[in-house]
Amino acid sequence: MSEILPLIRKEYLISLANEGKREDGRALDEYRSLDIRANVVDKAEGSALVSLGGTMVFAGVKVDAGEPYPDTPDDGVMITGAELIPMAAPDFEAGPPGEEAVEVARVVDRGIRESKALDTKALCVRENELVRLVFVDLHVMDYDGNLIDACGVAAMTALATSQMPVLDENDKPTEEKLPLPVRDLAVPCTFVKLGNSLLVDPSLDEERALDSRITVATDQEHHVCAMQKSNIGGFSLDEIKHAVRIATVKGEEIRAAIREAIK
Amino acid sequence: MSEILPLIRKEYLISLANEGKREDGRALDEYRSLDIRANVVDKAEGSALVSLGGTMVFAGVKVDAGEPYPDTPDDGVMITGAELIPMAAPDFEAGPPGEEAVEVARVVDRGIRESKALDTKALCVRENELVRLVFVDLHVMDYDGNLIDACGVAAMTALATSQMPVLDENDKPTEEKLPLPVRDLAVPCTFVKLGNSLLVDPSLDEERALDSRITVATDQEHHVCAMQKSNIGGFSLDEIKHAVRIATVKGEEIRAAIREAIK
Amino acid sequence: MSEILPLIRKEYLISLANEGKREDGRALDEYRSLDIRANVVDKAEGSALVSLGGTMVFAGVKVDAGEPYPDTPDDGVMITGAELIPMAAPDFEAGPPGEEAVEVARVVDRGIRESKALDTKALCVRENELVRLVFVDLHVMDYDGNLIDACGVAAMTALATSQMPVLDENDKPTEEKLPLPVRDLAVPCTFVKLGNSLLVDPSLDEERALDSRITVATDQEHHVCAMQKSNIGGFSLDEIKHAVRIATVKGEEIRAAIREAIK
Amino acid sequence: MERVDGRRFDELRPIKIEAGVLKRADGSCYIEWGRNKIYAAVYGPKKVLPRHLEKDDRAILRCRYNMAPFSVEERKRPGPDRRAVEIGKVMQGALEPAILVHYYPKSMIEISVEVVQANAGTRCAGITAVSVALADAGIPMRDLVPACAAGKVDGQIILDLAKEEDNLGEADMPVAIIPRLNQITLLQMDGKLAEQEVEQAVALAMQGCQQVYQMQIDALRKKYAGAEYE
Amino acid sequence: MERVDGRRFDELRPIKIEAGVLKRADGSCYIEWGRNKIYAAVYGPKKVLPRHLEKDDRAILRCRYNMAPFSVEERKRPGPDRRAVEIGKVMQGALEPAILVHYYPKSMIEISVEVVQANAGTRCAGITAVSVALADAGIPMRDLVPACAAGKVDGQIILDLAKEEDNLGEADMPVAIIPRLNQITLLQMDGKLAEQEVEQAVALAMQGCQQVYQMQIDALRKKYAGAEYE
Amino acid sequence: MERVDGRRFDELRPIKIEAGVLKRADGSCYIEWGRNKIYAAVYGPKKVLPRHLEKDDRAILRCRYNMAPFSVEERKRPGPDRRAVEIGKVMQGALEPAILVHYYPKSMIEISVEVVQANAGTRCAGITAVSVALADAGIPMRDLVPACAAGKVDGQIILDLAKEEDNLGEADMPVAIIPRLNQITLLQMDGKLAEQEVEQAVALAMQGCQQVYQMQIDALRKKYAGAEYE
Repeated sequence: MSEILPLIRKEYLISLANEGKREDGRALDEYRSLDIRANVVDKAEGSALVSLGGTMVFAGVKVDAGEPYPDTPDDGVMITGAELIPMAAPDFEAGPPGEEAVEVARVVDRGIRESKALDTKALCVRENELVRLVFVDLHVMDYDGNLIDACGVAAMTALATSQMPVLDENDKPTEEKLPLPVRDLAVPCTFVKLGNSLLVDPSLDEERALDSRITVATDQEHHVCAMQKSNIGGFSLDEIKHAVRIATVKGEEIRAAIREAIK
Repeated sequence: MSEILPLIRKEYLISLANEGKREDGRALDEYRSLDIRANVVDKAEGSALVSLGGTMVFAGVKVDAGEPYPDTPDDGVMITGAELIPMAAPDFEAGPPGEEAVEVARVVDRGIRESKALDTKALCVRENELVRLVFVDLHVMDYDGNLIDACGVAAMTALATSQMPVLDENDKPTEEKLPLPVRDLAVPCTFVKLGNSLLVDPSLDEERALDSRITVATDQEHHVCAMQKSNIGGFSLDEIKHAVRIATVKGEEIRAAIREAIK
Repeated sequence: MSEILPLIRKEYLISLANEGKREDGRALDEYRSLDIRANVVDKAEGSALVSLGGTMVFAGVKVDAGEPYPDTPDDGVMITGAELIPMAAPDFEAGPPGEEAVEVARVVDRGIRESKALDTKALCVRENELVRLVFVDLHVMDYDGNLIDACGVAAMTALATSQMPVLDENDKPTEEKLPLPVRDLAVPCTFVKLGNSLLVDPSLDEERALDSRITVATDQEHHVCAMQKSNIGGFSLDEIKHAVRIATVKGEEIRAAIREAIK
Repeated sequence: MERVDGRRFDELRPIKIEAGVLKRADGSCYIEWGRNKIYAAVYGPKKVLPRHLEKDDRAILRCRYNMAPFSVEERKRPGPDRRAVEIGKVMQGALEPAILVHYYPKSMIEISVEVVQANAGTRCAGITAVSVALADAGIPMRDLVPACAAGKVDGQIILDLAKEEDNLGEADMPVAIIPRLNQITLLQMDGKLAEQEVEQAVALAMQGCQQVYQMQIDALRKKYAGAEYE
Repeated sequence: MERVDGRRFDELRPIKIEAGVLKRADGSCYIEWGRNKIYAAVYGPKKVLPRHLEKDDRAILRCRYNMAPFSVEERKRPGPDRRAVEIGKVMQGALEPAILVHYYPKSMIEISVEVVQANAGTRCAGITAVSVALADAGIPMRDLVPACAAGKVDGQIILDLAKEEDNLGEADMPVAIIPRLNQITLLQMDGKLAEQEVEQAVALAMQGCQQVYQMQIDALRKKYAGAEYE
Repeated sequence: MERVDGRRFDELRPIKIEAGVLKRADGSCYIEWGRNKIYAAVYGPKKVLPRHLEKDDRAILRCRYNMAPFSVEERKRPGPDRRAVEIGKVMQGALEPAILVHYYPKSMIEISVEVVQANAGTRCAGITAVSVALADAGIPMRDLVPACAAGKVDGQIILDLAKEEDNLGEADMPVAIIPRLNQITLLQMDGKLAEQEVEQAVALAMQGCQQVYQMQIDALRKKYAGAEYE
């Protein structure tokens, strides 16, 4: 993400923001159009295709069975990965995930994990021996800013619509399916700071111009379940309070969109 | 394989080919001298050293036991790998196999696999649990053109002479040996197109000058069991028919040489 | 380790050495100050922090259980690794161990292994099935010359003070602890040749100026248990005899320091 | 012969091609071919990195074929495996003869195929889509490159094998052509075919390619309405 | 509320900071924070390798966070894992705003944190130590960057969670600040907090940072006795 | 003492050395040493890649030691493991002192050893073969570098341990020398030896090297018949 945006362009975006405006006409606390489609890949136990402005992400869920981690012997395991494939942007490179992709995957994972949206206890088959492994793979097809929110919505939607095969007495998957035990909808909400303003759902250009970034994930009880300040720059305590406030409101809007998509 | 061959040299080879000639005096459908020696490595279950002109390849077979693939629970597993080690050419680099090495291994593998030369059913010990794993490793020592054919002959010869240890009741290898269940001899035959001519068994220079390349693998019933068009350039339908025709004839000659070497 | 030391500096060190002197005032057969502290990391089964002049190394021992190697079915397994992390020197790079780190780990390992300082037979739980795995990890924090000796002392000290958890009937670790079966103290002693002199415990600058290097590991019965000539250059037979002689003496001094540190 | 999905022996699965579906890529294409769902993207011509791969007289091509972890029955580890590396290589061999690479010396054209749902025939669908994406990116070409497989099932040579046919069939042969030059630029085969069956299968696959070719043109016409492509 | 180690809700674990502990590094620091034992080193400003990462107008930072294999309960495979990669990234984001990177165009500052014993709060301890190591290296900064976590255990917002508290607690929130600018440059959180609890925890963590800040200054004073830092 | 294969204590296994066995390499050698089968190849002097490794005043050496997957009892994963990396390093240290590297500044000599059948003593056989390959490539040298191991089995110091002797023996010590300079350039040992046994073993190995040296010369004479080497 090292493309150079001339300083003059950054200053333009900041001056707009200081007037409460954005280049694409949105309000500072307004998301771009969000399109959520569930069950788009029939080989996956659950899937979603999310478009947020020009950003497009597939999420796919596969469920397997295996050993639990030694320190959580009766918990199922959720593993979240993100690939920023060369298709999605001219500066994304093939190869193992870089720190950008690792951060996206870990922040999305943390929001879902900490909200306990996925009931991992219900994914235990036999304590200490066998639990269900839930792989959430995020495949970013088009990168137009705000990956974390697009990926977070895609992952949550894919999980919420997943049907996992029931195991038989020999621990082999059967034809019978059960929904994954999803009991909450955790969603991230990301802001960038431009000058003195916080802008929700940054576009690609706003991301390039950013001074600093913060993500606040909330659950349906309006609890904050994950936060992540990213990139260079800092926030005052008041700015963080403001971000949490907006994230709680926006989270509800996004959850409504997910519920609409999966019903 | 990025060495630069001056255009003039390429044109010379093409003009020769158009007269039905080759630089080393061979006919267009004539192989270079082929030397096959079996059982050259006593640590391997089977082995071969093949020289085709200046190209020199070792193949070694090792047999182990392990789990079958889930979708073929009663089939033994053959795994073919090729290494283009720095010894073999000034532009071969150390490291994991590049796309050249991957293609060689996969085309050789496909010819043998699709001909069912190796009876994988006979390599099943207990369905779903334990099958024999057959590793075919191709170690290219000297690269002087037409790797696929040299590797294909080496792999087939090594398999056909392999003696695998019989397992005891605890699935441990014993001193007793049995031949691998090899019931066919599949061999690849490779052509390059220079101008309007197809040349069998290309030399290094002919490979460098090539417009396009095609490999046709045949079995002893003269069936085609694998084909691979490689590199840039194309073929007409007639050229493909011609290649298949010649491959059938040449395949028989090569099989005769293998039979001679392993008897 | 490719920093350039001007030729003139090398010549100065050689002229000093030819007079039996060293830049830091040491005798040719004199070690820098050696500080050994055992049990410095409470998460490890055994640990040591060794400072040798400005070189500083942590060794940590972790004990696990697993399958033995097929050719030594009743022997526990010791695995020694060294990391030359970017913290330790401006030219150490992140990533998998380079040939320098591999050599350090293997020479340290060899001294301990060949002296039979660790009684691997006593680490067998059930022949062919389960043995204890002993991981010795060397973490080089500051590199000021003579890594092998600093690492060798750190590894030996960490092993000698290790307490491994006893396994219960289900092969799970219990709270009960037993010392690792360590019955000897093998230590390496490293020399560089500068001009016609052998210098023990080379400093960073002496290493940079070296013509050749040799390590001699000895056990408490004054047997030589490992040797390694390293880098470019050679030795005469007489020089090797001299090195072995000195190493036997110095080994005893170092063992005394270890005994003092672990008592 | 009755095919599993009721098709005639020379009938393609339903194919939907859409050009220009991605924002960032210079050219892109989405294809649904039977139950395959595949995206293709093209970036370039652009600067060559690393520099030593640069060619003085032409653009170089880089072809990446990749499957999403969730695109197949068993979860696939992320990133191209050996099969994907080979497909990337033959894709390049299929496409490069159609591209006027000499127009762009010292540059690079980056091609990506991402399979999000796989169901037999992904390499043909991928090549077909890339070719449309190249046109969408404005890369000058001698022609589009349509691709289509033929194969042998139950003793019959048939067009465009579905997954179940491929699993049980006797042979599968993916083919790509440059229609204007009547050149075959992709040809692979695995299975067993008699000599004349090879000929028959290649010919049938070439017919399939011609049908695919029309769909490619239609997709580009639809995107660039009013503009004539042929 | 009684804490496991008897601390008050707003009390830090014992912290020991020592500047200039390594010979080769341009600046270094050793920190013991509770039972954490961590080294930080700084090299640079130095030439940028590979060159294409060079910036015309400023120094770039490289941040590595790594745990020794023996630093945790289960032996860790050597080298940074995904968690370590993420921590390296947020550490950079926490530190860079305090560094006058524009003083050193076309150069690179390499930062390492090596954890030899881990016991909750390693990233805060690491940032705190790096900041001292940067000062020890003479890198010009707007200010030191102290870091400290707050969290929620048994319904209470408390400062600087120990390992046992982190394992059982409801939330953990590491924070770093630039005291002179009153800016928060590290903020992460996992767990569950109500809106006003977030505010309360951030405020408490910032107070903790102020205490840590004094210890940083003391450590530098001790090393550079006679020289005034503030 | 009776040795497993009936040799005297100071007797080498049968050795066959053939120079110039590969077409592409600039110099090459095949060696059969007991049941070891090993190829050595030399490329260069050639341009240094990557460039930053280039030395202004001399050629650099790159040494690769590798075993074919089928060369040992248990199939080995392809590519050099840690043992192979170490052997590559000590091989370089053994050979470089004999090479007139200053004749070729800013260049690189690439050395490969490939073991296709292993049976104890591969590094000595490899160094011996490389040295002949270097001569075959026309690289100017101070001398050839012969190598040979000594060891201790059943309390006796003996020459050139076979696999069975190595497995059961008390010590193994590979040695390489530059005969004209009477310098030892490879010396490794593992096992247990008393001080005077070390001396005895080194001396015996050096005698073995002298025998190997004659065979190297003979192999080069045979290849370059008529030309005098010594």
